[in-house]
Amino acid sequence: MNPDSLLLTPIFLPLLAASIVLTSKSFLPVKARRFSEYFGILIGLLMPIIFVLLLYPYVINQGSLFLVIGSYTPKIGIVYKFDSLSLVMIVLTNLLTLPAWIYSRTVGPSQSYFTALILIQSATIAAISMTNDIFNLFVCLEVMGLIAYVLISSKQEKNAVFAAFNYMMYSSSSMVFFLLGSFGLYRLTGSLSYQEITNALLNLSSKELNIALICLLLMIVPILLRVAIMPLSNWLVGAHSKAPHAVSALLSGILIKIPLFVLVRVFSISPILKNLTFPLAYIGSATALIGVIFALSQSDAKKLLAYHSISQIGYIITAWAMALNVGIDTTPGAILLIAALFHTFSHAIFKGLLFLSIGTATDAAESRDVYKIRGVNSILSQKGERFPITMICFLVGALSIMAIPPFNGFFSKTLLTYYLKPSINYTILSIAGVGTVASFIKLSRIFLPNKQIKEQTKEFSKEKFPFSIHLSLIILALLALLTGIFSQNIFELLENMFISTSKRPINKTIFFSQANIIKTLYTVLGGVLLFVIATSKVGSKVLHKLKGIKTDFTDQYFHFAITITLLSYFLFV
Amino acid sequence: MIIERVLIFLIFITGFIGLIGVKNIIKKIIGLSLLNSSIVLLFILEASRIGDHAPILVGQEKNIVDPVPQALMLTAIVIGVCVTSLSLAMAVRLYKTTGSLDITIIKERIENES
Amino acid sequence: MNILLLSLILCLSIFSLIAKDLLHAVIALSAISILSALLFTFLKAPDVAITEAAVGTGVSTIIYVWAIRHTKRKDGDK
Amino acid sequence: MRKAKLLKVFLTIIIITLATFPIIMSNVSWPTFTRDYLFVNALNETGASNTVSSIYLGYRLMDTLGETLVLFVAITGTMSILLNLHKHELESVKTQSTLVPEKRVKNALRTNLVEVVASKLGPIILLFGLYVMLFGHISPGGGFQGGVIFASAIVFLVLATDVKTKITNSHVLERIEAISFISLILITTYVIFFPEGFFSTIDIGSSFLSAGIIILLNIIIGIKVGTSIAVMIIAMMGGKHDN
Repeated sequence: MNPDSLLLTPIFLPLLAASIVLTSKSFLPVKARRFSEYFGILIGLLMPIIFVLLLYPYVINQGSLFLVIGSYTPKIGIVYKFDSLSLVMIVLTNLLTLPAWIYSRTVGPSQSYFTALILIQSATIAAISMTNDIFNLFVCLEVMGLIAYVLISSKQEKNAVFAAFNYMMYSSSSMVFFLLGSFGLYRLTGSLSYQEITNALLNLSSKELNIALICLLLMIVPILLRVAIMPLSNWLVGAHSKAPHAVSALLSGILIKIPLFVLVRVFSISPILKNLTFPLAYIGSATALIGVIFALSQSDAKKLLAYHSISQIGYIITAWAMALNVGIDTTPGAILLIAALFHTFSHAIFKGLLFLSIGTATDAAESRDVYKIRGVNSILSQKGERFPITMICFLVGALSIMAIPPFNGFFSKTLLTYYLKPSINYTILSIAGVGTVASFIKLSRIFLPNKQIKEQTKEFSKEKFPFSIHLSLIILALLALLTGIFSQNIFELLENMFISTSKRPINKTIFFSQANIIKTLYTVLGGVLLFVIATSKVGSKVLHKLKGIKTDFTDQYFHFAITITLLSYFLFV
Repeated sequence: MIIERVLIFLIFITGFIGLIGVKNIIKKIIGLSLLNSSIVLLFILEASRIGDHAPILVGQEKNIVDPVPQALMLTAIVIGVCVTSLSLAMAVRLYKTTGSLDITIIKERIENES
Repeated sequence: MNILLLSLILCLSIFSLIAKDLLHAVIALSAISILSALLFTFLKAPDVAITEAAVGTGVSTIIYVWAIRHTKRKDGDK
Repeated sequence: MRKAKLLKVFLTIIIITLATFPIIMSNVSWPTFTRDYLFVNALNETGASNTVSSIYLGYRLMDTLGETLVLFVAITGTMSILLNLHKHELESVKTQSTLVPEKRVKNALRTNLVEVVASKLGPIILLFGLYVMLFGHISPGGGFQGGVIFASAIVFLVLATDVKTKITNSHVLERIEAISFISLILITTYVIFFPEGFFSTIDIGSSFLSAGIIILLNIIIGIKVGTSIAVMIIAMMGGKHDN
């Protein structure tokens, strides 16, 4: 079979599925529409995984596959490049969109346009993970962004609409700078594909090269905005906490990390961009720490989770930046990149799990205040839940994010911090781990039994608890457990894909070493201690002050400008 | 040549000031449109410097202008309009539920209720 | 000629941001689109000119006017 | 507080100026390689004498597909907001501005002039839209532009009360849009997997069909864009629409 034609299936199958869903929406009766949506998900989300996995041997043997769309000359046509990174991204997206979609069936948004939009999103992510052309990247980023804005505001609640509006203005105005950057690069090099630009940059004079670097910077900062690195992350809290639960899981799980791995390609354009990676690693660790501190101060359950997304993305950025700093062709760099990818994968699973279970709990309790909700289990059993699946799934997610074995979070965090060990980043990330434990102890209190409610309701209600919620939660919890247990195998699989046989490290990573177990114990103890401090009088005063910090629309642009200044300082000086 | 670039730069900055300095959300959207159209103007203006003829191959005039930026800008214009329409719909929705177009007042009213 | 059109566009864009009446601002914006379309024809870009005229002056003005009808015209403090 | 804010705005603008000024003012000569390549090869490789069309629908077809998706997503979002526009609406901001025929009588600003002009001009603009759509490969224009003109013609026909045709019914328009979307995806897939095209093998000898697949793409994109924009504007004018 010709691999080139397989390469485009993850783009065109979801699009075809989306168009089938839409056509059936305007032609068929309601029941048939439902059927067509299941069919669309089957061929749009699951079939591409199979086709992409068929490409696995080619990736192992050849490294990467190139395709010029329409077989034109690569100087003018759009070049697509499929490598192991694209493979991982596509499988990750399609696999993890599924539970969120299942969850949305009963809780909403359940209209057929929602199905069509997430199918288009999957196609866009496939395109974005393969494209090697800056303008195509621009278009794909805009499609991804617009889908995110529409999904966030899909329930038309005013705070969700406001969050979506804020995100939209911020992100689409930064994309204008991306366009300006691509203008500068086209004018200097006469080409839009990464390969041609890299070649052309070698022949520029130093003054022209400086302009080209500014252009690249103006392209990198908008992508970093989508990743929500710390000074640029104001939009995330509103957008991810106000969106419908299924959408929050999608956004936090997948959408904020895809641009980061796209940046791996952008950074390969010029070797000088390597200057940026070291400061970015520090910014990443700072993001992890500050995100956790803010998370600890929140009282809104979903806002707390949104701050945790920022914090976890900080972990990933640190590993990613150090990988680029060492060079992804070398063995330590590749292992760091694998660690970042593995943590992305496990974060997508457990954050999806947390958002969905907390969403179920807060919906049932009709409040989002961590201090007020108590006894979620009895409330849920009133709604017809016989067995506390929601609580168990929440605990799986919480233990996973706290990095406690045998769940996947432990393995990915251990792997990630293991290779950072001598640097100061390791210390900062360990402190952030302590904060994570503390804030999740705070969040878990909503499941504590409440005596008042328990006495009121002895009689079981006849209501049936929606099956799709349980199904999606169980899928994610099983994934969290299985990827934890088989982490060694997954790690080896990724090693096969990213490191050539000759360079593979001989000694294997040991997860259950004495030091790791002791570190986990210390982290948990520290977390409990921190929680006690945070609930004391002084602690709660400080946290209350932190919660009071507000940023408005204009401040975001100030942060944008500061980031540009900071990064250009590190780039040129 | 320099004057044209300065003028486009001034349009760009005007749009940016409109985006961050004005409180009315519809004016913010107007600022975003201005930003977008300044980039479109810049692209087309610079690309037209290398030729005297439109990029339609009817005669044998060799010095046509560069067609690639024009094709790119078609896409950029359409994306700009899509963003405008969606954000205007959101602005109307915000006005209907909060009764104001001022971004700080909207934020206050939303935060007070929740 | 280019300079004249560009300075007109600049004036109109400043006007559209300081106008107290939002409808005036939108009309200025649509005039900017028309002038840009004119400029594009001078710059040998007829395709972009047609798009700008159809999209910028047509569709986006309709949406702006719709939005203003559903909100309010005056950009005052309230 | 206010001063600090002004200072922030000022600093932001200064930094943005410093970052963008060198790019806008750079005096490097524009690269000519692509221009020269396209001048020689574009007509042979894609069959369209309008080079912009040959890039838009040939060399960079993926961008165009992405653009169509952007338009689709934006219109979906706008429509979903439009349908729930009056949900939880504040009492103080209610407006009654619709252009539905039943309510037009009450609207004082509306004159007969609009109806007369719109009903006469509508068909002519429709024809012009079709022209721009069909001749996109040899003259300025193309599917998207033609589609937008097409949409404005439909809006004119909606505005004119006495013209009631199927083309102004948003249900019919939605069905056309869905069919054109699915055929757009199928044709793009075909073009990308079989870049030779299927019109290019037939030698008709006229300049009209010389571009083969580009004409087909222009028509489909035109219909898709035209119908979706028309549906959105009809909904904005207050026409009935259910999901």
